[in-house]
Amino acid sequence: MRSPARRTTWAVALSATLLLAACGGGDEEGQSSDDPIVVGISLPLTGDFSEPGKGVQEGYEAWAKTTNDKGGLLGRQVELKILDDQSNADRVVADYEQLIGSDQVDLVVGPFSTRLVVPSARVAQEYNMLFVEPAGAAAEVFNQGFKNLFYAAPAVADDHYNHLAEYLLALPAGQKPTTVAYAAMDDPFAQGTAYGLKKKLEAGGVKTVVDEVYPPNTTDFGSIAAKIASAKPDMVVGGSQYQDGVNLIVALQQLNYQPKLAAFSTAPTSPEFAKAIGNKTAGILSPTGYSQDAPYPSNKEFVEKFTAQFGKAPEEDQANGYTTGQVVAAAVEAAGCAEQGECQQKLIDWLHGNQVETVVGPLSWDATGKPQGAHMIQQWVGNDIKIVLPAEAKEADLVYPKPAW
Amino acid sequence: MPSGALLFQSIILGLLLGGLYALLAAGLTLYFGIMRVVMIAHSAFLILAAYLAWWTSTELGIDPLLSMVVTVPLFFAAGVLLQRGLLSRLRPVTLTMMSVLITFAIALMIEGLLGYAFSGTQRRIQLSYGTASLELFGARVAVVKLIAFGLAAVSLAGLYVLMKRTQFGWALRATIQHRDAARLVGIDTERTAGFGFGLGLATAAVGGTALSLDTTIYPSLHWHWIGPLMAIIVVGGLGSVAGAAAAALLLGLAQSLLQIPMGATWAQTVFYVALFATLAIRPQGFFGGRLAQRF
Amino acid sequence: MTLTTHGLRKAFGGVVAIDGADVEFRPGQVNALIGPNGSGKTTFFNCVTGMIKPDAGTVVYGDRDLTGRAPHVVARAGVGRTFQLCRVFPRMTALENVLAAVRPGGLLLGLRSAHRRSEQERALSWLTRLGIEHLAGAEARTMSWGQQKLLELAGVLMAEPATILLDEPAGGVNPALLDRIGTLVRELNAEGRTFVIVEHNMDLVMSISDHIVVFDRGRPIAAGPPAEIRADERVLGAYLGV
Amino acid sequence: MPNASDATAAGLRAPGKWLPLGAAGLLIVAIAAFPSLAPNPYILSSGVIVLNWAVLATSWNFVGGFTGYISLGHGALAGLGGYATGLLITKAGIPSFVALLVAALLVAALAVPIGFAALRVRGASFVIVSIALVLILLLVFQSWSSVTGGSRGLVVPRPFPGMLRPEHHRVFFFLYGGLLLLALATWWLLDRSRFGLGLKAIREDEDKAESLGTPTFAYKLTVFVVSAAFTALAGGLYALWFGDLDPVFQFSVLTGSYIVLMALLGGVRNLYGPVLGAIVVGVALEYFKVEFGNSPLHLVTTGLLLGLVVMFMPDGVIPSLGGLVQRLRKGEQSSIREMTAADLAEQRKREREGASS
Repeated sequence: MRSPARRTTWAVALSATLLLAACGGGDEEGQSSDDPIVVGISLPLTGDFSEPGKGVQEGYEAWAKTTNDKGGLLGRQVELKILDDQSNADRVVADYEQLIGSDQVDLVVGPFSTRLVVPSARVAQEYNMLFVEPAGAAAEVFNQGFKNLFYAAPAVADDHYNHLAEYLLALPAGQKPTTVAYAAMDDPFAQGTAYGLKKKLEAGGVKTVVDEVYPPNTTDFGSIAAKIASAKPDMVVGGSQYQDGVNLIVALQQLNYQPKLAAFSTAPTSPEFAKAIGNKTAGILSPTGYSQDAPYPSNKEFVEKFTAQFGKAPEEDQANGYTTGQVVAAAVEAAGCAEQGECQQKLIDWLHGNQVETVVGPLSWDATGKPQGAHMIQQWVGNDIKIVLPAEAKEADLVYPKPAW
Repeated sequence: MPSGALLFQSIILGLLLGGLYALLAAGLTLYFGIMRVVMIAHSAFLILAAYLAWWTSTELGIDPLLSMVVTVPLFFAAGVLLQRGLLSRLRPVTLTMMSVLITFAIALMIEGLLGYAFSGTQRRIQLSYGTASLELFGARVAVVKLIAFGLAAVSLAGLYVLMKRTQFGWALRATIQHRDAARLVGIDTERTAGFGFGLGLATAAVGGTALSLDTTIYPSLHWHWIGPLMAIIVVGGLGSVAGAAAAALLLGLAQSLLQIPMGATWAQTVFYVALFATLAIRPQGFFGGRLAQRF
Repeated sequence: MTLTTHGLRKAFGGVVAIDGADVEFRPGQVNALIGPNGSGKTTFFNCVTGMIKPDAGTVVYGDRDLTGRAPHVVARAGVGRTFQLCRVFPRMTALENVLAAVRPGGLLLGLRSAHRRSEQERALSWLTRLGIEHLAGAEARTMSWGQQKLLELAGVLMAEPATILLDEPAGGVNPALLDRIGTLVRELNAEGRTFVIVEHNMDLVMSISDHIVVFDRGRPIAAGPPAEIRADERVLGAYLGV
Repeated sequence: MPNASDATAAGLRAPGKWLPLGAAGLLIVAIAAFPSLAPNPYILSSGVIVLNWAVLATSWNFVGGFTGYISLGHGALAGLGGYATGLLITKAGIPSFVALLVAALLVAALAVPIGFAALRVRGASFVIVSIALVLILLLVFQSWSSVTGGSRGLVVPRPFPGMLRPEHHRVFFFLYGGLLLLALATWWLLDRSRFGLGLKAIREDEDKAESLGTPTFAYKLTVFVVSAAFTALAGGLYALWFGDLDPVFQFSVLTGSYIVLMALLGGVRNLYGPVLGAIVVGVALEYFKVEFGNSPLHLVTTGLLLGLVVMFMPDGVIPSLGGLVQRLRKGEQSSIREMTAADLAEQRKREREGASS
């Protein structure tokens, strides 16, 4: 009776130590100037955010290739180490833990989706690492007290619709929309865009008649659409990612609701959008932080190289990834170092005090890492989506009221 | 106070949804009646069927409804196989508990394989008639929702006729009501149970196709279906097909109406509130089921 | 303490298993409950012990109304029972099977060791009395059918019930064991325990019981001492299906 | 009549009184030594995750092991513990570790009505309720965003502000170690008590236990509450360690299924079974993530393993190995006849039929 149980106990004790010790370890590497600079990234390659996650990945890869083609950073080649976090917060933390603690990468850059940025930025902070990220656009990212975080895009979510709000509030009283319905995904980014606009329009006296928030996994939009359609607002605003925006538009169209203006974040700029809603896109608005035609110096090179590498033009997600790379590269060149330890603080300090030229324009940050800017507004005109705001960048005039969809 | 039109619209939507719930709950009730098995994988098969319909539509370019020609017989066979190959081999004493785990494991595997094959991205069938709708006394009813409801109604009616009018249905009902007695009068209860499982899974094939017409699908979606379905069969009284159908329509309607004041997410909780209330107040269910007490 | 039922009724769907049964068992005696298959004897047992809730009627033990009370309440009131297909805890040792019948009495007392010396000795003495003490450390599932029947009885006795309901004690046991069970029941009865026995083996019933109740179609049709029952035409009719 | 004491001595002694203590000693040594042996902070953080699983699986085993009721919803209880801890800190301003204890008490109190609904009926309904618990809590915590933070999640303040990550891991590794020992000690105490014997009787045959006078409902409810409290402690500790709570991951059916897989694999009737299962499955999960990255095939593997364990090894690894060793040694007891309950019922029926004809 005694020995089997005792053996079990030994097994428990030993496997605890041995198995754990066996599955990592022995990754100590000496630093030398010939070694590549390893950049650790965790991205959602599967799960809820896999589509945008893959877009960001392409952006990072394009940046690494462009940089290496030009001789690398500080004369060292750039190597990406990308892990999949399954769009899962537990995983994203374990990933960065592994990248920093076990793989000893030299730099880390951010994952996709606001929900994953906060936990991963904390890991970086507690290891004293610089953390530039392409996707943490919501307000709460910047009030966590992170000192190592920088958002590599022109504007945070709440400011995406700034140009549209200005335009609408400047309309004469007779034309100005009087009632608006908002439907937003319960996601810091998506909701941030819709609520940013809501706040500005309400302050301008435009009445909110429907305000719906739905969880990310909602699939049936029939009842939300019914509520909106029966309230007959002049304008409908969707704080959407991709599929939820499509579903909501289809549900609204099933009810034959015709607003004077319809604005949805993210979804309408996707290449598959028109096909997904049966080409009934007429007049739909969307904010965007990136345009292939933008006149910034590095953008031309980016579009060219990206198209050559992937056989298609870059979209916003790809641009975000690329921008992140550009920001980190600028800091590394300026500080003259790229490894864990004291170097990281030099990189952070430099970014706090300087401006970086990127494919989305010059970027600079406040103390919390928040960029200072706004998004452009695009509208579906015919079979194409065109920039309509701000006036100095427009490719077409904003059509209001919009044609029936 | 919501407007009359919105109320009417919600009632229509609720009934259409309830129809689909009723069909799926009928399948779950069959399994429970036959073997006292709570089939967690039922809604995973539902999503599988929806994916197959989506694949048919996207890759083969034919109408998703045609996928049923393959999925219904396929699922029937899978059901027979599942019952004969796995569930009937479990020890009777622990059958109820262990069958839950087995079917749970199957659900995980289906979810994982779907994720592997089609990725976790949300998918939706693009139909030429996807945004078409009919006008009905001021309410708009989407054509795809009507088709889905029609499928559910026809299958339920078919199931009813099968159970009441055919030799097989008679054997099935006898097996459900008293297995030993059924065996005594010469019914091959093992075979009947297998076919009953096949029939249950076939409802998932029809339901999945109906579902795919009008909603987005993703691999882990089945958890959002199994909860309400389990609540429905408990409220309806475990093992009572008619009770399940009544509970399905009622709860579907309640969900749709509650969405007006409470919003989509809170409205879903109606199922779980009903489930807990049923178990705390009247474990045998509200619609005459008589099996729940001991399980 | 007298065990009585009044107007007890239980139906399953359309089938009435017990139909207004008024029964009184004699305290301090060996009572037997007999009747053809399907006459409702086991359902009657289940209603009395709280395993099934009756649709109507009352179950009274002494001055306590036990109608519809939970089985453990009935057990603690002093009514123990065995099951038709004898039921033991298969993966527990024989000793643990018997110890499981000890009442914990409150949560703090419940945390005391299950293997306290005094109770262990009492449990062992019951096993000894039933002649299976050599199996005390063996898991119940490894024991033979007859040994399991004795073990089940030991468990019931451990709880010290004043009234013991036995559901077919002779079912599936060999003649030698049958004799032993008969003797045991008489001995235990002599020590003051009341017995109610459902049994098909008429030899056993006639040899050990003092009072017999005959069931047919869910209600008693006759009651009395063995000699009287043996002579009763209604009983014969019930068994022959006349 | 032979003298009873000799023959039964082996079975009478509460099996191996000193063994659990010796094993606990080894476990303590292992826990104490591990942080200094871990080659880097990542391994240490994996160790914290594995210990978290071990506590969860052991807590689950209060219900699963004693009563045989299989709960797939313990992930939700852990999530509740985590959220309660986080909300008490952020909304009520209670110090971190006080909040942890209060949260565990709150979850235990909430377990009473949950258990009341779930345990009134047998088996299947219990599992249904346990799954429903996960799904309903997911809905509530997603929707009630004014309090819970909704899908945006909840950020739990660090209990040791300014502490660097490796040190933080070390502290929590020891905290989890302590909690694990506490849970094991409680399980061991119950295992040898009258209360535990009553619970095991419920697992073996609930009707029979009740007919012997065991108040089965009260027993089940009590042990469910105890289990919920330990699970909530593990969940709360996780919240303090991890810092970010998201309803989708806190209230995930997958958490519950991993717990069940670990406990069943290790063996639910053994004190150290769930710990062993947690180490095997937990380490495997981390290992496969490092070696092969993440993919939906994790789900397939988990499902497959769970199915295999249920079909072929429902008693877990420890009893299977123990049985093997015993068979090889042909020890004192001669008749370790493996016989399933089904065989037994069949045999009984045959004997009965033989007797009555």
